[in-house]
Amino acid sequence: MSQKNDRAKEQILKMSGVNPLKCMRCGKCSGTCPSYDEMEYHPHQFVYMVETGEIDKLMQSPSIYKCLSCFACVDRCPRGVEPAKLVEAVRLTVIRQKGMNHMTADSIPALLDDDLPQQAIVSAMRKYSK
Amino acid sequence: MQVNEYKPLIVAFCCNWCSYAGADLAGNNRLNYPADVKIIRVPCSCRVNPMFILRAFQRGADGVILCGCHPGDCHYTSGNYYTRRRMALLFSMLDYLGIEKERTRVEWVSAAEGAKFAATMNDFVETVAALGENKRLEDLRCKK
Amino acid sequence: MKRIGVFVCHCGTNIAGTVDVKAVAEAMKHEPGVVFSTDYQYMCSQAGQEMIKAAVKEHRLDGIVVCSCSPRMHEATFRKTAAAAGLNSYMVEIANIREQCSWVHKEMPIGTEKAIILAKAAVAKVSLNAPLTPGESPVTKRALVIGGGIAGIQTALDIADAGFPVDIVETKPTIGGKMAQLDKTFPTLDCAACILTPKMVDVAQNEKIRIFSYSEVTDVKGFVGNFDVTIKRKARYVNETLCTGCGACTEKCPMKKVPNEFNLGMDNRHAVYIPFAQAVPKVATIDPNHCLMLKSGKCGLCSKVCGAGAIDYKAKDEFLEERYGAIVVATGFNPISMEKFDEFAYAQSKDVITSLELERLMNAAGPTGGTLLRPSDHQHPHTIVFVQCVGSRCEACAEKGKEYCSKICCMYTAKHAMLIRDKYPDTDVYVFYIDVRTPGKNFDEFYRRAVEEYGVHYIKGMVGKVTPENGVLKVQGSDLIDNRQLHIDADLVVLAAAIEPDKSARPLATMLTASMDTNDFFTEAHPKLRPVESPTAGVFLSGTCQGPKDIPETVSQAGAAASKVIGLLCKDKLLGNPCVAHSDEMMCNGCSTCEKVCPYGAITYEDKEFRMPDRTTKVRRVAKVNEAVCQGCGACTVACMSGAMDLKGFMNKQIMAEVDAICK
Amino acid sequence: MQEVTRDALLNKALELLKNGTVDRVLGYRVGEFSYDVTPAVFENEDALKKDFCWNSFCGANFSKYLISETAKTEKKLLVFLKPCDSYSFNQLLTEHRFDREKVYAVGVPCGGMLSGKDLREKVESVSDVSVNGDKVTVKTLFDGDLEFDFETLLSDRCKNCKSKKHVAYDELLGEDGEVLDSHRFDEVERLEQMTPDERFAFWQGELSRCIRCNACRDVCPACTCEKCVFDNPNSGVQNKAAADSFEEKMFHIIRAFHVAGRCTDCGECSRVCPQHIPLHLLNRKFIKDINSFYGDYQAGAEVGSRAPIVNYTTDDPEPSEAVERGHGNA
Amino acid sequence: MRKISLSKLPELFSAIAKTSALYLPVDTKAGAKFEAWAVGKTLSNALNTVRSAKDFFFPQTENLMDFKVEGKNIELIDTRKECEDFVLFGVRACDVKSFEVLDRVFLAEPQDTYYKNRREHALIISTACNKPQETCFCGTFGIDAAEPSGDIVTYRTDDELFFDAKTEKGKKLLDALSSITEEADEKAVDQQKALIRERLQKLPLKDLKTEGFGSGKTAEFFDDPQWKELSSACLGCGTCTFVCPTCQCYDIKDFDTGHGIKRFRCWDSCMYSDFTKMSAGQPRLTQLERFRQRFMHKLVYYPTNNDGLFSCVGCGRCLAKCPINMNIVKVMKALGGREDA
Repeated sequence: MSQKNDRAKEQILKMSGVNPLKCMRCGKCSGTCPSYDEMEYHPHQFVYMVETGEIDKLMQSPSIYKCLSCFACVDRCPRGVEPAKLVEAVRLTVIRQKGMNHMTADSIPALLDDDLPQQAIVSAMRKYSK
Repeated sequence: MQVNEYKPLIVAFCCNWCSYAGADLAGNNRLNYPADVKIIRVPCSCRVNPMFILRAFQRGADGVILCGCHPGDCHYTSGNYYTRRRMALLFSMLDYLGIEKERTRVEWVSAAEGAKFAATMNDFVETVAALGENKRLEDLRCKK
Repeated sequence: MKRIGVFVCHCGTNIAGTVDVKAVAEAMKHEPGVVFSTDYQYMCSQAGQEMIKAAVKEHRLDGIVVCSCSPRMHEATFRKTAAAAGLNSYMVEIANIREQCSWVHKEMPIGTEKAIILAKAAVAKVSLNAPLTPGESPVTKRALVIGGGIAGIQTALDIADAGFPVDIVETKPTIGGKMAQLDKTFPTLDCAACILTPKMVDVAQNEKIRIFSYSEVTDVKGFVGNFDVTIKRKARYVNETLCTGCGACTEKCPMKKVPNEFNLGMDNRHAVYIPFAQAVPKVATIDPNHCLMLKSGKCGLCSKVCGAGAIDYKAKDEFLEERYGAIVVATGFNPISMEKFDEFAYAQSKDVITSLELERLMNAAGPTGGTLLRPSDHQHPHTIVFVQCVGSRCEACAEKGKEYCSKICCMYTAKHAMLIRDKYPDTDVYVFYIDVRTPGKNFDEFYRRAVEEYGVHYIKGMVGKVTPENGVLKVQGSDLIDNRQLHIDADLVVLAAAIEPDKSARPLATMLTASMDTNDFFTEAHPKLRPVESPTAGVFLSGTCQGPKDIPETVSQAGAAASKVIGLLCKDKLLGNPCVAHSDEMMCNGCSTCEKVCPYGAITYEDKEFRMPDRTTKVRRVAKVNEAVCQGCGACTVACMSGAMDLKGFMNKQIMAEVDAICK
Repeated sequence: MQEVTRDALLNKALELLKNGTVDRVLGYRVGEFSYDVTPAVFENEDALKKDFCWNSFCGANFSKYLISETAKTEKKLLVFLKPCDSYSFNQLLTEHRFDREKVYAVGVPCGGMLSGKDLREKVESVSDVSVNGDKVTVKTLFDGDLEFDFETLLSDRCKNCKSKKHVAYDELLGEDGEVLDSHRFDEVERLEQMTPDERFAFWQGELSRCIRCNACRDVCPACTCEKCVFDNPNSGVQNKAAADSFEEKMFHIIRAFHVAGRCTDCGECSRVCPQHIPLHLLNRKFIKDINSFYGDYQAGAEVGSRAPIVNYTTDDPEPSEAVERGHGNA
Repeated sequence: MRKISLSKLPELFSAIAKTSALYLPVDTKAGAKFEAWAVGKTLSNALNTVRSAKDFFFPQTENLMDFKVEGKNIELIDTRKECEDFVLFGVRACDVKSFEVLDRVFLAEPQDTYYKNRREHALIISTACNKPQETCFCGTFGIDAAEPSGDIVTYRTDDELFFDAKTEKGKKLLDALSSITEEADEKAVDQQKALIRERLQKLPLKDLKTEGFGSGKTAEFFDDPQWKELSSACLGCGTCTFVCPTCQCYDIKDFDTGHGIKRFRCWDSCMYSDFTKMSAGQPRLTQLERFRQRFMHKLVYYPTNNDGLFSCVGCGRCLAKCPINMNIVKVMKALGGREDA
């Protein structure tokens, strides 16, 4: 039995504006995902698990930080489901709920790579912290 | 039967192909609904002119209901779509004039939905009965 | 004032059990206009009908009200009775006191009261009834079939078989359509040409059938029984009657590099060409876009070699006008363009092909002579990936794909996979599917054979990306059941492209005033009751112009459409429904509002000269209803502001009289 | 204040007459007082010079006259169109009600019109009115001269002007304006916010004043029926006078319904009503509903457009839903 | 002659209303209108009501009789009732004159008993016009706004209302009101009359004359070419006829109530295309003919049949209300009757 979290589900649906019921389970999102192998839960699973209310599992999964937000899944989904927006919403929920940043400003210099464009650093900050 | 029990008068316009047949099916299945409902057969719900509806109220009807094929199932392909627009606008106008919106209704009843027909009529009669007599669109001259 | 007779039926106890029929008959005697009223056990019985006839004679009745069961049951019966008694059959109204009264109410007083009211409404209506006569129109006993694919061919053959002349209009130089391009057909795996080409020959040889190939319909006027159709015969620069189809011209033509559309551009043809060996009519056509003589006036080789003297560079488009009683639309389908699906690299790699292209690659008459070779390097592919539902069931990208299921792809992909594995057992075949849909006789068995006997790898999932890299197609897709992402190096990727109606359908629908859905498929008059008829009378639908279909379905619909056409052409005259709209010219504004809501295109306008009351004349635009086309829905009557438009049999006055009677 | 002067219009008319572009001119004729101008057809130069008038009281919508005037003769008619007239002009063309070939339309910018009727209710014994810029000077017989801001005297319909842009003309005098954000539905919304009882009381009060003079219908450029159902003894709804309050409602509901999707919101109905019934609020309700149910639609904005009431989509709102939306509840 | 302070008007009205129904002009959002007096209602200052006072004798719709229909039986029911006495307060000179015009139609043999019934039970209290409007031209028809007719004539000064009873009926009412009115002399009234006459001289239409029109002049005007131009803008609505105090045409119709027939009459308008429509159609086929009919009736036909009396009283309502501003003044000026004619 999966742990259902209907309130969190509702919030995620609201935040993302995604209707997972539109999904016809073709798997094209996962077929197209460049981070597939990095992820514990794959884009199509995000859609399915949000629909069934298994939000907690998703929130605890590192998968939410593995998504590159490349939006390939959004672009290619034949039903307009937009899985990346769900990933984003779960990620935001985690950040909001726990007040827990995936990374802090202090930890950044250590992670820096000279080749990393400035833009990417800023967008990562935006994505991974409050 | 109580002597003074208020009985609303309901005029139901039914399209020949779906709703009139649905009413017939309700009869075939002996599904009861109040005798207050009197059905007028029209070829299609789009035959119903707003003037007929006002006329019914003028002559003493307490509620008017239009029944047609489900959208997409019209025998004439598009008639009920026109009905839907016309009645949406007409009913909104009647409501704007302060006439109780519960007195008018459009319901899609297919030829297979005898039960829906009976249930719709039971519900509509009950709703209109709760409102009482039509005062706002009555013509005093037509009162007995 | 009318002389109305009222006949109240007991229907055994069906009515009499809950309605005091004697009281109803008695009450009706006092209604204005009623001169006779009675009741009887079974009005619909022979005796009951005799009773009505006798009463009509004895009381000189000119209107009849039967209080009985639903008019949907016995209205026709009593109309015949009235006609037999010398009355117009439309002088009958039915008060439905069974289904809508005695059967739904329990108490006698209530049932009786309502029955009286319903009877009064019927009397009120019949008082205003006017005799109606169905309009008659002659039927031209000739049919037009638009489209010469398998649907059109089958329809034409079936109609001709019944003895009626048929014309086929086909835009291509030959009939045959998509089926002629197919290699084998599912689920029997018989060769398409083997079953199609004999039919094409039948068509060519049938005296009742004329083929207007390389032609199109440019105008349609008229209505059921009498359509006046203009057909444009495009100049083919070869005299059809003289050409023997010997092919000498094509051999000598110096323009050899014209992409061959029959093989989907995978090889070339000449500027003068015969699409394929079994083409019907088997005559050459000069492609004006590539012919040197037509473009620059220099060449003329084909003319020199033609022994029959059939080449005519001066030919012009010709227009024919023909009259038909019925029109069958069989305009068919095309696969949608794959250009916009970047993820599958269709535009980047020659080795990403559509299923229809695969058909040609596997066909003995195709560009590779039937050996499966990659288009890029003509090598045998060893790993082949099929992608299902490309552009089908695609709601999000309306500009690329289609929301509907294209229906045929699951089966032809199974066929392809099976044929490849059969012929080239060393090939790995993967099929990415979302669902496998196989409803049809022997269909699922067929699909299972592909998996079980031929070892085709069916993967539940979708391909996300195809990347051409060093002569290999890197296919990345998901396997939802194994929950992993697959990476396959394929030699050939085959896309099951969605199908869409032919582009010629939309303008044709406008000409025919036949309705279409948002996907440009023709709408049937009723999905269950009239599935092969368009709502426009006299226009019938055959094949995929109405929706995705496989060959068995197409052929059966073609036969059904033909039988409907035959049923129509058998008649010498069409009797219309007399309950049609009628416009009072004196009140008509000519505003074109009614025309907009008419689903049948039954309303036209004409400028008419009127003598005004002040003795001047005035030309006014007024609506005219074509009674043969009008189906009597009444949409126009409400759209008409002035009330000029009314519906016979359901006139404004009649319905209002019913309302009044009920609300008394 | 009108941006274009009488002389500009007169000269244009004279020029077009002279060069043969037109044979007749539909314009306003001077009246007894400054405010009682009358639409008139001028057949020649002298008549024009003598009686042609253009001032801030020239509000009547000319479009409807084109039906009868173009039917009379083959001669070409010059018509001056204010922006609001041009919408009616197009709507009539959409309905094939007159021959465009017989009309030469000159667009005239409009700075809003005054209404003689309204003015006379504000001021007693008016002897003369003159407009200077944004001021209006009203001379009276017994109370001396009074001065008003033009805005305050602006007729009701011009206060909610929907467009200063012409949608039809052969030639334009002066500058064209823009489609405006008119707030024209504010009053409708106010009524929608009322309770049904209040709404009923409001309309009962308004409509009970109706004397069935038919001025609203006869002036309406959408009411162009060869024979109106209310004049037709065979229609079953004919009546000459409202003998019961029902008939007032019947007439006005059906009239509004018949012009729904065709009414350009020119405001003539309310302008001419001798009983001050705000009839435009009925028409605007339909316009507002059509906009909100089926997407924005402006009758007359273009020739040949298909009104939403003779159109449909497969996912239109159901009537019950629509009534709720009509309240602004959705 | 009696008078009362304006501040005591409510008392006066309440005293009158005690004995009979009282109607007087009150202000509404749609202009002045005759309404039944009730506590709290105040007299309008407007010169004239939007609708004329003819409604009281010739209402817009009126039930004449009923037929009760049961099956094939028809029973005739006389719906007439004796009218109650009522007082019509504040009627202007023009409207009072209009009653004379109507009387000549409805009280001529055979008398219209419906009209007569109401007329006999009415008491008219008229009011002189302190502040006539630019649209007034009652003088053209010999009406003196300073000296109206009526059972009682009233004059209003800044703070008082003066009463002058002209008939027995009026005297009786005035006597009954003696406890709240006081005796007055003629002086203030004479001053008021002089003021009114002075103001009448300032009216722009004061010189409009009826010369040329009147009894027997049909031939002079019937085929005048100007009718075409005058009528060309006419919309054919009935506004002028419905606000007119002297228009007296009506139609009689039957209304089917579902259980019987109500026979009623209602105002009709010669401007309507279905006016006096018969089986062969409407005798006046064009708007020109209908337009001409209205003005010829006012200025020629009626005087011909009524000793030269014109059936226009110059109230100016049609000038105010016509949607396209065409009216009897413009017609008279165009056809003759100018100052210089």
